[in-house]
Amino acid sequence: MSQSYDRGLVEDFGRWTEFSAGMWAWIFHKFTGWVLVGYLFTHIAVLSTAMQGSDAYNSTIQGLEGLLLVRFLEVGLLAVAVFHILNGIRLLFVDLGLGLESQDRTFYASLVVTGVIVVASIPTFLMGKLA
Amino acid sequence: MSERYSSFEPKGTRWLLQRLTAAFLVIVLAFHFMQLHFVNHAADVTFAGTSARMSQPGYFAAMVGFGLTATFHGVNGVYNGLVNQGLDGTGKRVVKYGLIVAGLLLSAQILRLAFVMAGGSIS
Amino acid sequence: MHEHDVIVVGGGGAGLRAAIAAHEEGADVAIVTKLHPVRSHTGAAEGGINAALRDGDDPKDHAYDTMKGSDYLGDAPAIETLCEMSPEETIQLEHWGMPFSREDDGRVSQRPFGGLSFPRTTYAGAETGHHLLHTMYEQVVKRGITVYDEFYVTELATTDHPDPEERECHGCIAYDIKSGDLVGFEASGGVILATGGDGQTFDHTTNAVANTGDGLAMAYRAGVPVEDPEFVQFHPTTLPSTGVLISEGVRGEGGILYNGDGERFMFEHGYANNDGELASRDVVSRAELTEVNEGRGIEDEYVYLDMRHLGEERVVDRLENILHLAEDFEGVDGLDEPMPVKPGQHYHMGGIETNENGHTCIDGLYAAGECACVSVHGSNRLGGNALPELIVFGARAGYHAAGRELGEARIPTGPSARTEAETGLDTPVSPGAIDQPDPDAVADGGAMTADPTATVEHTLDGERARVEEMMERDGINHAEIRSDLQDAMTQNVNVFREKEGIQDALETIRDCRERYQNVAVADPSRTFNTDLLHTIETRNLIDVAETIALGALAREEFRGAHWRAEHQARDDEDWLKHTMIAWNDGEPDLYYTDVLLDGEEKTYEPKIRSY
Amino acid sequence: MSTGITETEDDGTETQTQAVGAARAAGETYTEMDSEEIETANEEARRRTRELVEEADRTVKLKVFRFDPEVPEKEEPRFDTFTVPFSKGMTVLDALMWARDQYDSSLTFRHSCRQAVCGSDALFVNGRQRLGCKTQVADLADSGIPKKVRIEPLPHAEVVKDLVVDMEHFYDQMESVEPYFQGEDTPDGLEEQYQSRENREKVKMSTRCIWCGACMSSCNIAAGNNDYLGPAAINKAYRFAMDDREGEDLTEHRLNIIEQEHGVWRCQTQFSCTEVCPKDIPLTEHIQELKREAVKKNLKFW
Ligand SMILES: Cc1cc2nc3c(=O)[nH]c(=O)nc-3n(C[C@H](O)[C@H](O)[C@H](O)COP(=O)(O)OP(=O)(O)OC[C@H]3O[C@@H](n4cnc5c(N)ncnc54)[C@H](O)[C@@H]3O)c2cc1C
Ligand code: HEM
Ligand code: SF4
Ligand code: F3S
Ligand code: FES
Repeated sequence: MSQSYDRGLVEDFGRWTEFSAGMWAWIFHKFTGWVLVGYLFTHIAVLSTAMQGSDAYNSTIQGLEGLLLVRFLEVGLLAVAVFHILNGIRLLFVDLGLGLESQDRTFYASLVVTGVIVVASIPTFLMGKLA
Repeated sequence: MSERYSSFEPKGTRWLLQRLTAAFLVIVLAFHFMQLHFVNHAADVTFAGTSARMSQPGYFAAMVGFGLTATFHGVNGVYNGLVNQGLDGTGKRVVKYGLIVAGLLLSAQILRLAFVMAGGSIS
Repeated sequence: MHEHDVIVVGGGGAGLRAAIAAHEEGADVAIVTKLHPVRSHTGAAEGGINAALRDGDDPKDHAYDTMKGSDYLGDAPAIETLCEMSPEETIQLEHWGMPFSREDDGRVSQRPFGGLSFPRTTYAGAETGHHLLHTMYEQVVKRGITVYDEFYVTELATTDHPDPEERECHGCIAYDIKSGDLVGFEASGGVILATGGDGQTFDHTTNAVANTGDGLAMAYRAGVPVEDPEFVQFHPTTLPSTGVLISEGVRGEGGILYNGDGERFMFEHGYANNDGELASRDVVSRAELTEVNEGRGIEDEYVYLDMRHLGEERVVDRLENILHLAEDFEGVDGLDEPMPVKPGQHYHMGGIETNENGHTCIDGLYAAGECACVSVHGSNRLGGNALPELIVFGARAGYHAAGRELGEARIPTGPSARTEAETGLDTPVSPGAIDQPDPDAVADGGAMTADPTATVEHTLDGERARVEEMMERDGINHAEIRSDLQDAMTQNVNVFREKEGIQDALETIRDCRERYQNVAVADPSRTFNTDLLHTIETRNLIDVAETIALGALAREEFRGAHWRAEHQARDDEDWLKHTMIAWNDGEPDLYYTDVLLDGEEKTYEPKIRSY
Repeated sequence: MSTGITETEDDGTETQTQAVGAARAAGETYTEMDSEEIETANEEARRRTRELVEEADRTVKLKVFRFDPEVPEKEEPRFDTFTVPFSKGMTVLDALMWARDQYDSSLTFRHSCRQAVCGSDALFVNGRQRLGCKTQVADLADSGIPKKVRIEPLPHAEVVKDLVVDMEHFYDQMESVEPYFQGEDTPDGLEEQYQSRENREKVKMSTRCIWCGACMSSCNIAAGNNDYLGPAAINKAYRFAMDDREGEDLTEHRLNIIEQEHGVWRCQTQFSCTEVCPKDIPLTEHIQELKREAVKKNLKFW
């Protein structure tokens, strides 16, 4: 509910420093979801160069992949996707009414597992020849 | 009360579909990542490779399904997210149709692209 | 000005039931309450509702138990009405969906309770009151009954005939807490007071902060006598810092009371050599206080209730709730350390004199619930008998105010029921008002006219002036007066009562009254001014405390909850009678009326009360 | 009419206080304090407060949100700090009451039962929704006494004054789910409706709600979307939907209510409601169960 005056420190969404696990999970899931849709649109746009012929496709992909920045962004994408998947699975369980008591622990687990997978994947993602 | 029954779409359907698509996406997205980053390195992707894969009916179906499901899941997710934040009235209607249009365009593009990738031609 | 057929003041168990009843009868009814209904203190009741529901039980047995429990100071017509109607009212709650605890066969459960000859206490977990309150509020929502919540009723609008029995009540004045406006409420059918208890007259109570006896004080000043005010029930095990009740269940399971020297004083100091901790409430309360007064208490304040020896398993299984209460409200882990407890005010048996239809001697003015005294509890209330009182007499008051024929009442009301005057009461100071009664209004807050609307408007003007004055002037804060009053009552008019102590209390009360003449409200705001509300409440507390002290001073015997150092026995010869105090336009008048021991079925012969 | 109450005078004779006010009977008239006396009395009260604080072994500092739209000095929201003597067992509500009675009688908050049943005093204490009366001051620190206790009104609600928020919206949501038993075939007279122990157990937790509004205040979705029914109202609907004493048609009707646009589907399983609920009601679990019930019901239609 919006305030008719400034309520000082108590903002509309409370204080982020005081968020609990479930709220963070919600924020992160939202954020990662939006990044993923955004990526889906750009991804299809990039791939659509295929319609101009195989050369255009090859050069675009390889041009992009040749950039270190893109490689790092891909790692980011992986992180985002992995978290969204893991937390998504967590949410599916919650929807089935399973493991509600450990909802905070499963959230932390999602974070940790995401971290591990991302770190383990970095070499693979950054490997390959750069232009 | 009657307005509750006037809709063909019970309110829970989209919620349910969001979960079902999510469950499907877990599988195909993981598969997709494995394919294009671990099995085949992203930097090595070429049109030839892509179209070789896309020519296999199973892979083709999986990828098209992946694309369309992701589109629904993503677009519906965005819409839900906004409604949850209290988006209402005109804004809500604009966003709804905007998202439907965007989703349909993206779906069409995915289908066309998949067709091209599988070696077809569209002109 | 708001107009309704029936105005119910208070949204606790009694008020809600009255409103539903009046609504059933087709009246346009509104509830005016200072707290939102679900915040009422009925929600705190734990134990249950007594109702003779089962084969082998009979309302007559319930009536007998109640009369015996009252130490023969209850009125038979009231007690019989209560016990006969309690089953149907209780089942009515069940039909409204109240989540009672259940037996294996799906019927509502009942459990044994102190002083009952049959396990007839119907309950819903350890939160019976909460469920009763919420179930009834739900029915109020269902019926679309108007609720003015957070409206504080400051005074009744009654006409000013010199004889209270000729007065009429046409409504009341309420302060809209959120906006700060004073508004008039006019009721064509009647005003039902259901304002609950007055535990705040003591500094240590199981009652809510909002239980300030407003209704009792308002009715008293309007001319209705206060009946048996000296009978106040004290519970022996309440937490010292908050007054939260620790159920008798702990002692029932084997909990032990220790003093500061680690002695099991109930036995070692011979208070109850047979029953020990399980002796009746008043005996245990007095024992605890004696220990503290004789320097064997802890921090000069409390004793210990220990349940550690029962073992974690048993405690968690049967007394889990108690662990939470001790932890949340006292910061004590009951499995690790003994719990501090001391006696606390719990229930006021006395109250606004009414007949079995909830009607007072003033036409159009009703009372029900803890603020009223139909006299079902006499000198001592049995556990589980207050909730049925709320629903039975709440309903009756509601029906009657809305015009249903309930038959002639058998209990007489008003000063005309006087059978004996008190002449020799030895008070150190005069009780009653300090101001000369308003020449325009004989009854305090009353008006010179018989026209309903004008009566309400006149009262409204008076209240406006009173509030304005408190808001505008400079003065002292009420909080200290309130706390001095509470201290004096707890010191001298609680479990132990001695003539001199009570006289001291009366002096302090007088002093509080004089200081109150100078109170002012420091908060200048009209928005949600709780400073103003608490200040008005304090005045009501002074009036109520005074009636309690006067009654306690007058009654020279030991009956039920009333113990007098100088008079250690029940005295049916001289004291089988109700104490009545009438405000008498500012000069309290104390007199007595007969106790009605003749019931429909039988006459109750006073017997020795022993269990 | 005899007044019945007499009074002992110094000379020992008793006089009836017939038609005379008390002090007058004793031969003296009561006089009001003049402004100087009042000032002295008030100064005296302040001195006693200072003494109490100085004498205390331990004190705790309350930082309390203040706001009053009507009073110029309080129009701008601010925090006031009150130093309160600490005693074992002291709750946040006790501390607030002390501060009000000793320092500033205009300090405004709702409270009544002091035992977590009336639901009046849900507050935002050190960044979390809690009942003032159910929160031990000592529990706000890892050990000993907390350095500061910051007390604010519930977030996501209009502040009326100081710690008092407008509850109307919460009540509206609660009352919009038809929160009353509607069983149709209630038996007559003293006949009861039977209910199994299991079924009562099933609804037990949901019936414990005290309408404090803590859950609603903690939910980000409710904060962003005023139409959302909120956890407490959904829990109320659950209480009836799951009660076997209401027939199947009614259960379906109840599911229709909670699966409206801004019903259960809005819940994003943030769990904060469940975490703050002072009555330990598993709100998220109840909401999730209703979502599944609603889906099941809709599948049946196809
Ligand atoms: C801890 C505890 C446990 C108990 N356990 C049991 C038990 O197990 N069994 C049993 O039978 N009894 C029990 N009792 C006693 C019983 O609960 C009470 O006597 C009863 O609930 C009182 O109900 P009521 O409706 O009269 O008043 P309340 O429920 O106190 O309601 C009073 C209403 O009046 C309103 N009000 C007050 N003043 C004003 C005003 N000036 N203007 C407007 N509105 C006003 C308030 O807002 C409130 O809504 C217990 C009591 C306590 C304290
Ligand atoms: C791979 C497995 C995936 C799983 C298990 C998954 C799971 C979920 C779930 C359960 C939700 C619903 C959250 C809720 O409503 O409470 C959700 C929301 C969402 N998902 Fe996914 N998802 C996956 C992949 C994707 C992909 C590929 C995209 C991108 C197109 C995406 C975009 C979104 C978006 C935008 C939201 C809405 C976020 C919001 O609430 O604002 N998801 N996801
Ligand atoms: S569900 Fe819990 S937090 Fe919400 S209002 Fe009820 S008691 Fe308070
Ligand atoms: S916090 Fe809100 S999002 Fe759902 S789980 Fe509770 S209602
Ligand atoms: S004062 Fe009643 S819940 Fe805290």
